Amino acid sequence: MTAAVEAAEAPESPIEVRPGLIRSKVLRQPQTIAGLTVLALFVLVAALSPVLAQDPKAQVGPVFQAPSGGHPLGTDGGGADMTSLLIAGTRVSLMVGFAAAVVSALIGGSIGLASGFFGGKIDTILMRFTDYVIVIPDVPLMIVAAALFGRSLTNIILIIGVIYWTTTARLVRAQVKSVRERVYVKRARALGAGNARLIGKHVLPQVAPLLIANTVLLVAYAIFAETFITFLGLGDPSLISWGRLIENAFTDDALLNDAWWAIVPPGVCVAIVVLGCTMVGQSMEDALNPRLSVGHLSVRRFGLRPVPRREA
Amino acid sequence: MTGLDYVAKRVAFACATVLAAVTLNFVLFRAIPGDAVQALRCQHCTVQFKNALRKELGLDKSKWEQYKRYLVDLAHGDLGSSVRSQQPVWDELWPSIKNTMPMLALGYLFAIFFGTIIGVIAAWRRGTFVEKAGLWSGLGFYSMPPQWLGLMIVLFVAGAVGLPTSGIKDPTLGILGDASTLDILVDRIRHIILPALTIGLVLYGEYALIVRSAMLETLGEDYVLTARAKGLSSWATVWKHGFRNALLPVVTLGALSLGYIIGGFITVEYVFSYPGIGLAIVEAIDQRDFPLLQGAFLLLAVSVIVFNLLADLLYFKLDPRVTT
Amino acid sequence: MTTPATANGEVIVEVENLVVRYPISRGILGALRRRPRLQVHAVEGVSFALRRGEMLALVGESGCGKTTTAQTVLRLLEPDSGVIRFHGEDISRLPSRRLRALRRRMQIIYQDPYESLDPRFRVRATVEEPLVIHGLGSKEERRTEVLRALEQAGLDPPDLFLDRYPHQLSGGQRQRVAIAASLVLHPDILVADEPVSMLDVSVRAGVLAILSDLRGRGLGILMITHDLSTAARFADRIAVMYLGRIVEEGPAHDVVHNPQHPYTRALLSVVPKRDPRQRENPQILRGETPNPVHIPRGCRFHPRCPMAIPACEETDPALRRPAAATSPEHVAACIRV
Amino acid sequence: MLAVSDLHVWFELPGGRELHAVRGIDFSVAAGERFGLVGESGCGKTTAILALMGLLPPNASVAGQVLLDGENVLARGEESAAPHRWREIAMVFQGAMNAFNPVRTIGDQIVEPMELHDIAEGRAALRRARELLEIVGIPGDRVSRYPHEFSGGMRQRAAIAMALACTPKVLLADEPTTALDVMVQAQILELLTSLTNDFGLALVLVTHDLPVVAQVCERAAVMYAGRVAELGSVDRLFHDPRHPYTRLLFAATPDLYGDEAVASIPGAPPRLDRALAGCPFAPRCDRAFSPCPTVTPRLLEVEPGHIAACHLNDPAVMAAS
Repeated sequence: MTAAVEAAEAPESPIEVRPGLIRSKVLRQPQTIAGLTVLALFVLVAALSPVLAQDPKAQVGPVFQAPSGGHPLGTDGGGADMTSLLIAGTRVSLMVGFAAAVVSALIGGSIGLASGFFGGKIDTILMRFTDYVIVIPDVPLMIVAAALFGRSLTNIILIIGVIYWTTTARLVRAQVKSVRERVYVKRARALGAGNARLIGKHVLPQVAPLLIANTVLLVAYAIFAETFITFLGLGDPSLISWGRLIENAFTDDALLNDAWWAIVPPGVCVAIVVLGCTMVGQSMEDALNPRLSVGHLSVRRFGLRPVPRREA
Repeated sequence: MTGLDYVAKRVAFACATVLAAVTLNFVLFRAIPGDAVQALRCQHCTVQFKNALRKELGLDKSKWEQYKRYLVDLAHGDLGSSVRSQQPVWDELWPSIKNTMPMLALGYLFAIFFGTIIGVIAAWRRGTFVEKAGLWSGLGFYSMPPQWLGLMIVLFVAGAVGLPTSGIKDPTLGILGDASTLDILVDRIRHIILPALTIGLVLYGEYALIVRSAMLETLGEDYVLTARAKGLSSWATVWKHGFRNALLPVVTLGALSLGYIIGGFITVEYVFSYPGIGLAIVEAIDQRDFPLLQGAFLLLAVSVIVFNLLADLLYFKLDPRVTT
Repeated sequence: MTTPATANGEVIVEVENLVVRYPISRGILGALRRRPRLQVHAVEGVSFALRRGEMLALVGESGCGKTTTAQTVLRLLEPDSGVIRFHGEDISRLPSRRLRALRRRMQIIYQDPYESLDPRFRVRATVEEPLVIHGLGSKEERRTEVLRALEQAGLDPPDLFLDRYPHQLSGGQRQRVAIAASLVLHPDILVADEPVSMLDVSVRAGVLAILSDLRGRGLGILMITHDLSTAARFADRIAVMYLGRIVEEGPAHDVVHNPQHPYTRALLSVVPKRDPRQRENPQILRGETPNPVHIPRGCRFHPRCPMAIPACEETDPALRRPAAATSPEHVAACIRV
Repeated sequence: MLAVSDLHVWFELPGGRELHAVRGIDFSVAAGERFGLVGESGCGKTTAILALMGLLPPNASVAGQVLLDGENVLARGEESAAPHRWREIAMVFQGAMNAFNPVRTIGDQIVEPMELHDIAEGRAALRRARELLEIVGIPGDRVSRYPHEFSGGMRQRAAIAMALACTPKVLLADEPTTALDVMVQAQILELLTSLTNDFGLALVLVTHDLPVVAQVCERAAVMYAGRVAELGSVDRLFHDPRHPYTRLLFAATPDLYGDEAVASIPGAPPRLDRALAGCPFAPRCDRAFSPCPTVTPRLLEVEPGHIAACHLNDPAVMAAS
């Protein structure tokens, strides 16, 4: 997928990041604010989880007890408190999400930067490699890798991170290529500025917002991937994550017990966090995309007014 | 460069990728500590049996020899044998493939149909309630883990609509007398609907979002303004000048998201105990039957590569500008 | 507009027989079928000299090679052959690490003032950057230099602009900042690539006047433009390019009022004049400039030339002084004049 | 043929602000006439002609009259403007590069309005598309080519052919030659001129380029800050400008053979998102005097067919100060 991908991702009018852009265009959007609030809330819960939750593995009541005053979300197939399990799961799921996203962003960002900035042979080799990785189906590869290489948290983070960087690399490369061709970069280069200065002073600041937006989207993908891997019984057996809770509910036959309280909440948590990430990441990308600000077709029409009186 | 050049390039790339996938597959499964036989979960197997199995599978030879043998076997359409059942992998997988295909196709059709319609309408009716509804429904389904959505459907939908939630065939069918072909067909479809719906909904979310943003970008192009100036109605403009152009990124991104979709259907088949490739993979993981897993993964990888090639060629057909 | 005496200025840059070509990809199938490799003949044997205190305009339509020529002179592109002398030294083969010192003395301003400044840099940082890159001066000295350059570029008072961002400036002001950033290093030559074509008409003259004034400070200015009126009003000499060659060159006044080459004549005749009473019959050439991949043999202009004779298909004319020229420096590449 | 009177356009901006882009302009164009609308970027010229087509975005509102053959096409906004589009009033857009849909053939896009407005269909429409291409100087067999196979000049010609598809009475051309080389520009201008002569088309040429208008048009309006500063025959505008802006704009434009100094106009146009007091050009004007910053000048007819909005032409104001 080269020509087609490139055509789809190359912005016709380049993104230009200037001071105040993030504040005026991104942070003004209600979508971004809502997404950020949701994420902040979950991060807070994750940080405070040792304080907020009781021992999530302790059996505190009968198996699949319906929600009650003592256990507002009931108990799971092991008789553990669902609320505590969810809170503990928040920590692990977010950790996997953020850590894997950072790994991906680092790999993808470096490859995209090197490829776009140096161009020529380096670009050809790196992008050829990226194209190979892109067409290999990522989630099955993760599942296979997790099945083969074991089930520790670190392994899972690395597996997700090492496989999910391709879109980042392509995105960063496209933006770097367009920035590299801008006149101020050409001029600095013509003046004899070194690569470190060109990248650090001119290129990276133009790429950073896009990279951040992309990383936020990667968090969502990684949390998702974790639920897949764990659902197939390939998660770290000693840890509790949202994916693990869905798996437990399924294997413990919560369905047969009609224990909706054991199944619904972990999925809702995943969905909310993924939604939050998507809202933040997407609205950032949209705000940076100048092509979305124009629309030549609308259901609304322009208005009519009476002619104002001539100013005397 | 001519159009033919483009096709040649894409086909060459697809072939190279298949080889890369084959190699990756080989390397991945040889990189594990121990080997496939050791990993097999089998309590009754003796050491002698395992050694014999090793010899049979060629695991006693050097890695390079193994790789060559692997390539030669593949060239003959031989994906190896399952360590558990001793049956050729292809024979093990073929029935699953036949089960997966119609289910996936149904889900895909559902997603493409509704995703495209809702995406187009959401972009066209920018700023209205319709857009918000389309956007949020898309975002919602897009954010749900497929296996969880499957569980939700089992829990809240299946009972209400009276559709089976597990397997592919009613075990009682044909017991109380011969079932007609129609009965079998209806039974099959009843089993397919819910897993297909799950996949369809997840994909619907993705497609609706992609189509919407591609349409939004297209509607900002100058030729859309020209079309309106020419007197085209709003609907004609969307259809004649927006849709086909917006399809371009959809084709690409749709093919790119295949990997994710495959991840989704593996878990969904597991939830519905639907005997397709996904379930075969889950069982292979469970039994540590690596040759089977290897074969299934290769099969998925090659089909994704083929779909990407098709997407590339479709893109070429849709966009006259593509020549490189 | 006073034209400084140019004939006796010291030559800063001298270009001889410059050739620049780009290869075109022939694709997998083309390579398999052993199709010949094709090239874009962007610049095909260009020679000119630029003197201190003079503005030379390279004029021509898009694709004629004027921008490639200028960028190659600055060694931003690699010449395929030819000699570029800077103060008498051949720099056409100079290794890139020795170019660095040279680059200080040759500066370029680009067409698009909206793209030529880093949107995240304040004016001060943009203008100071060349000094920082070359490690010149203390902080205090750099500040003085920046203020001086801004003032030279007509941003008055300079303090007012120091802390502004590009998006807070008008197009004309941005272009002036770009000029200031090229002046801080005290260059010998300045290449101006369509410096005003993106600006509003009412501010163009101001920017051009700044460039014009810089000649008085001893700079040699190479202006690339498609606008003959601008060249006529501001440049000392004009060189008209067609398909990678200079077809006519001479003092601006002579080229405009006494054009010799049929291409120059046609070009001049189609330039719209301000006065509606001067609606002369434009001599419109049919078709478009041929593709620089397949250059016509003989005189490259003959397929479109209204004066072409059979001999034009055979001879590739060299620049020489036409009989009707009044200035010894006025040359044209046409066998019919 | 086309008469615009007291046309206003406002845009709603985010944050509740409002931009009054076109502030009451009047002009009329007769059949076969070439009329120029000149001004610098942001003066409202493009907005004004988009309003004539009823093609403004939804955050715009308009006031005033646009009479096309005596019928007010803006009476009911876009609804009443839409039926006239391309049948009676067609447009050539700025940057023809993007005026064509890249994935459909040129011919297809020229045929489209014909079929839509029942001018011709099927084969007949395609034949007509060929003829139109020939008229604008493109070999007819290129109908089945895609836009990216055309050069910039050819695309602009094809855009003109497309505009002629339904034999409109009025052709609006927005900066039709801005991105083109001089020789191609001359070809296009020649084509536009011959179209008005041969078909009696009324042409409105919108451009920032005074010499182009001087060479092509018979009459022109010079716009500044959303208003008409001066309107008259191009000959009078050049030889006897009655608004300082017109005079200074000519003086800022270099001419091939002119030998007077070329000088830019100091300052910048006013922002249009606020009310303007007095003459909008006063801060940049070299002849401004006491009433200019506060009193809005009237549009006065200084001689038949020549009007200007400057206090210098107003005997009442001159007498008072």
